[in-house]
Amino acid sequence: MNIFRRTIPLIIAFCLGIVMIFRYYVPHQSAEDLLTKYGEWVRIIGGFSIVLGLYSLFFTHYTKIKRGMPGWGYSIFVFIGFAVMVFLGLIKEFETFLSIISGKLIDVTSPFGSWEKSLTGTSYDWIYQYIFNACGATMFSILAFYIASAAYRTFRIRSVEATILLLAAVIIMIARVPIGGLISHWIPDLADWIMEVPNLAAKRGVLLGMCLGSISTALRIIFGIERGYLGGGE
Amino acid sequence: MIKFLLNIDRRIIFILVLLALIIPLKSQIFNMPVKPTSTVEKIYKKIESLSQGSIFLLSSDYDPQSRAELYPMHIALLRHCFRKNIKVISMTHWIYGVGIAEEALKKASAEYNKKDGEDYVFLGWKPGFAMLIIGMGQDLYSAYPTDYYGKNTRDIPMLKNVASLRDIDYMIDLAAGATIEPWIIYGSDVYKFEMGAGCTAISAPDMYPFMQTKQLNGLLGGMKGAADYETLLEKGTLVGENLTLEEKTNLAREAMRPLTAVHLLIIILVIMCNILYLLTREKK
Amino acid sequence: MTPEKNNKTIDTILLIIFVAFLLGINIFLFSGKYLHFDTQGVGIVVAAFLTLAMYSFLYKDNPLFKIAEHIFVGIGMGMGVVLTWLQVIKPLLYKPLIRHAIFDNTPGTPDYILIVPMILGIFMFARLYGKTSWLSRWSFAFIVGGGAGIGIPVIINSLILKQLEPSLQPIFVDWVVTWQSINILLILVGTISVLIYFFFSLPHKGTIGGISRIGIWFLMISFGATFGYTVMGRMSLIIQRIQFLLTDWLHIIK
Amino acid sequence: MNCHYARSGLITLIIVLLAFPLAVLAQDKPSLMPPQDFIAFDTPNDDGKSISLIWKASESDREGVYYIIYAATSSKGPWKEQYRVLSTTRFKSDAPQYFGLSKDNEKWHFYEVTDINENPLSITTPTYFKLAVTDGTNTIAFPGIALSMPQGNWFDTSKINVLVFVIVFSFLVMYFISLARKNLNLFIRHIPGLDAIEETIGRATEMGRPILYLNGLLDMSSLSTIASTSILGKVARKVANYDSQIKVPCYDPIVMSVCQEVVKESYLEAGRPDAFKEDNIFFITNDQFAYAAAVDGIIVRHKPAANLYMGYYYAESLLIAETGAVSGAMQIAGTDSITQLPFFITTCDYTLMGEELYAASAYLSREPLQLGSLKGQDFGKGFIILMLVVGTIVSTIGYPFFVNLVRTF
Repeated sequence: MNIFRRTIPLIIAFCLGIVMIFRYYVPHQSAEDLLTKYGEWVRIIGGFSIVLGLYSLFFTHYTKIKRGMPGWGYSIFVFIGFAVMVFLGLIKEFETFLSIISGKLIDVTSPFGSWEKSLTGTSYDWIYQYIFNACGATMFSILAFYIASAAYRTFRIRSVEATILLLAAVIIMIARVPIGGLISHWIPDLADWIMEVPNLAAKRGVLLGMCLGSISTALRIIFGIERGYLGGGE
Repeated sequence: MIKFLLNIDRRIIFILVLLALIIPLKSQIFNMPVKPTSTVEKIYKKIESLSQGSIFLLSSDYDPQSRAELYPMHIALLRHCFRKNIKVISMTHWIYGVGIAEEALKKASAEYNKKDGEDYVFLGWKPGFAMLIIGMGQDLYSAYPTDYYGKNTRDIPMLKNVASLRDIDYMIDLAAGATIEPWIIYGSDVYKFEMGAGCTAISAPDMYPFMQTKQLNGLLGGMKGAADYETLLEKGTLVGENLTLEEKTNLAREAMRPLTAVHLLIIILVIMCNILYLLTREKK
Repeated sequence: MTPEKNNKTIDTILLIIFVAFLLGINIFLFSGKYLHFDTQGVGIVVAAFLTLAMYSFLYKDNPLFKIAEHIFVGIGMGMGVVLTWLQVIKPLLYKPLIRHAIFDNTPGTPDYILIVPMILGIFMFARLYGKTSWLSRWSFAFIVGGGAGIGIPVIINSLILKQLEPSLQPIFVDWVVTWQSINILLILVGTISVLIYFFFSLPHKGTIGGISRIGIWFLMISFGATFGYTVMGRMSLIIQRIQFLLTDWLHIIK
Repeated sequence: MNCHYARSGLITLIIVLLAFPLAVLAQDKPSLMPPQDFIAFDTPNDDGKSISLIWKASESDREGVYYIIYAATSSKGPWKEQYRVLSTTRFKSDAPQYFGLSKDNEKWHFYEVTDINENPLSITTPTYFKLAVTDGTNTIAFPGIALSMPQGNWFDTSKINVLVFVIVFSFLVMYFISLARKNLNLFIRHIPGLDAIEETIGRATEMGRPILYLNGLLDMSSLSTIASTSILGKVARKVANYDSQIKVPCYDPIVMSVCQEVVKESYLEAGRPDAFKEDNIFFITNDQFAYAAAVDGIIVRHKPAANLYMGYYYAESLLIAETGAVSGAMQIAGTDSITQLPFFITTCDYTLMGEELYAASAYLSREPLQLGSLKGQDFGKGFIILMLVVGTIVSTIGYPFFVNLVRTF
């Protein structure tokens, strides 16, 4: 049984890894096709996995409701939101489902099914615009408050490092609004210099180190040294 | 007291931020002239140099969540083109961007009495990203057989001489995500048209290398980029030309007032908390 | 009453006032014809409610936020399912393969090779039964192994080499020192010192300690700059939300 | 009508006659020379969609002089003009990905043909080409026909530097891993954030509150997620030993199921399989801000004693970390998302930056194999530093050797 549980997955990872490395050097069309196909397959597998997510989410909230745990009432909203979205999103897809039941093929040719070229005016779009985007954009914009309070709490001249961080942030902040340029043209110039010289250097350093780290992790995966992703030894 | 101020309830800061945003939005406080940056000027000059009837492609690849940062420059660019009688092709790679792209085009074209099909075309959305760009580079009519409203692209008067991306005079990608790079790699590098870009403030620094290599001729970064462009547009108006009310509403420059206020607020808060911090340290 | 209980009472009162205020304003907006009773008008009201409910979290966790949060999670999940069907399963699996199995008159020939990813996908379900959960490892290995292989040359090409190329600029041309020379030198020093900070097999003492300290300074400048740079982007987002509330909803600002 | 033509023809003639002596007088330009060495061949290093045409640059190349390329699908024609190439453009040196960086390339014109008569090139029958040069008045043709057929190539020589890097680096890592097998005492410097994990877990146990662990927003094939799950394994084992609780809200279903496996395994290794609760590792949603909202809710309601954020994050980083910081939890972050690092640095007690995240699992496990690969990475960094220093010096002296070495196409 060990063969199926451990050896085969490691062989799959090894073979695919090696093939994918060497594929990169082949300009032939078939190499390009291989990559596209692989990408599609991964998306298909990922598509199935959403069922796992659904199961987990529903299980969590179903248990909450069933056991009457504190705040169970809110869990109902998860189900409502989900049901409404799926119903409206797939409303026209029911043609497809109907066709399966009736045994007759109805061809919906566009790549997005009934979506054709736009969502404008559909009920799906209404939900997207007024519910989903309202929540998302608001959550996103809460960052504005947080960035201010984080600055107030943490920008303190505790050490040399903290002072440097603070100064850089203040200079860039003042240079990014018209007042910076009005005080002196040096301020926007200095800000540009910070972005283009020390900032670039630091990012480059982090990036180079990180690349080596990720390559070595990838190599460990291909050669079966890193097995954490399979879920431990056994 | 100092202790209290140092560990101030953050909700007070939230209120201050909110006030710093709303007060300048309602009044004219912090109304300051905007000094355009050179990267923005390059785009402005490029469009200024285009002759009447040139073809300009605008790919607006952002969704409502990034509307705040990209919509103002979207409008400013369209106004500039229509003012110069440049023909605009508008499209998007993002399905959630269709609504905004259409809205912007309708708004700007109405201001200048431009006609669909003659002065501008809205191609709408299609899937494919890089593949779509390559397709448009080979044959625009087969990549987009119809425009957004279902008209046959071959029959649209404005597209008569636009068979592929090679016939584009200038192109700008307004991106909230990673669409600028594919446009460079699969579009402008291959089909040899000049290209500029507009992006959110946070991704602007990542675009500087492309300007070094001249793959982008200029860049509009976030709200400041749009405000710069609006300033240039206003300066560029001919003497005696009257701006309409719509043209005077400059979305990004309106936003510069609250932005200035809130930046100053944060800087003042940081300075204040550091003075307090030093005071507590001295006591110890 | 204990202070905690007192707080709770205050919160409840606040919540009731807030909800009543919302109701009142919306009734006023609809009756005053500021908003029309159509999809757009109702949409704006719903969006305004959710926006304020989300913002109420800034004050404190509360029932309104909890409702908005749970709806948001449900809708987000629903969108995930819809998109998975429309963008993945339908075009990549249903149309080229499954449809052929169901109908006789499907045009084209079925793409049988797709059975492989389908089986690997079904193996994921094995996770749900303890005994067979090892089957899902095959799928993990397929995804992770391939990903690792794709990554290696791409990282070397587009990150390492692409970053090295502009780093190898001549410091000065014809022995003329300019601003540019100083900048190039600074970038070089910065990059190297940051790289040295990340050395794991050397203790941060002596020279190495000194250089890595410089590396940290460079990092701090970069972090500070990114922080400052991001402020404007985030503030723009909130201006948009405020404009939505004040213009689209309340019609206070034109 | 006829009269009109005749008149305009006459005017043209007069102009030409008048201009002729001037043209003779201005004889500093060399007269038009016939094209030389016109060759067609399959474009190297490509996917088999194009044919390359090359011919020698001549002294008469200047503004106003064009090369005309004709093509046909058979050697007998019909010939049709396809492209006009300005004689001062299109050189072999424009395409170093095909021809390398030799100086000689500047002396050859090069044109890459991908279609004729707006159809893609045939890959089964050859395509025929003719070349002519014109200055507007005279046209001289190349005496001969070139033909070729496009072919997909199996090795891209322009990417050889990438291959060398892959091989050198793989060798370094594998070598140090094998060395590590023999020598078990490899030094590794302190990573303060990781030293704090143990303390954090102890504190959580004392307070009787859970530990929150996030994996970031990428899927299982990303390296930061892999690093994160393997750190989770080590953390979960300590949590099991301390008899504390760990909560893992997930963004991706596959990551969730891997995490369940990993944590279960760790509890088993710690001898506490009974204490493992699968419900604690759960899926929220795969939408960025819905996830952030839900995690914020968890932080506020469950008040975890410690929050560990390992993996790749986007804008939600500050939304989560700031809520965590205000809730009073001890926070340790680790991310390879450079743009989000500043927000973790300011809101967390410890932050693992970039590579430190990948090193964390080796650091925590102290497994020689993993430590060996860290050593390999360090040598890789040493190699890069050496290249930076030597390369800059060499290019300052005036040799672009190193720049060409790392050039990518």
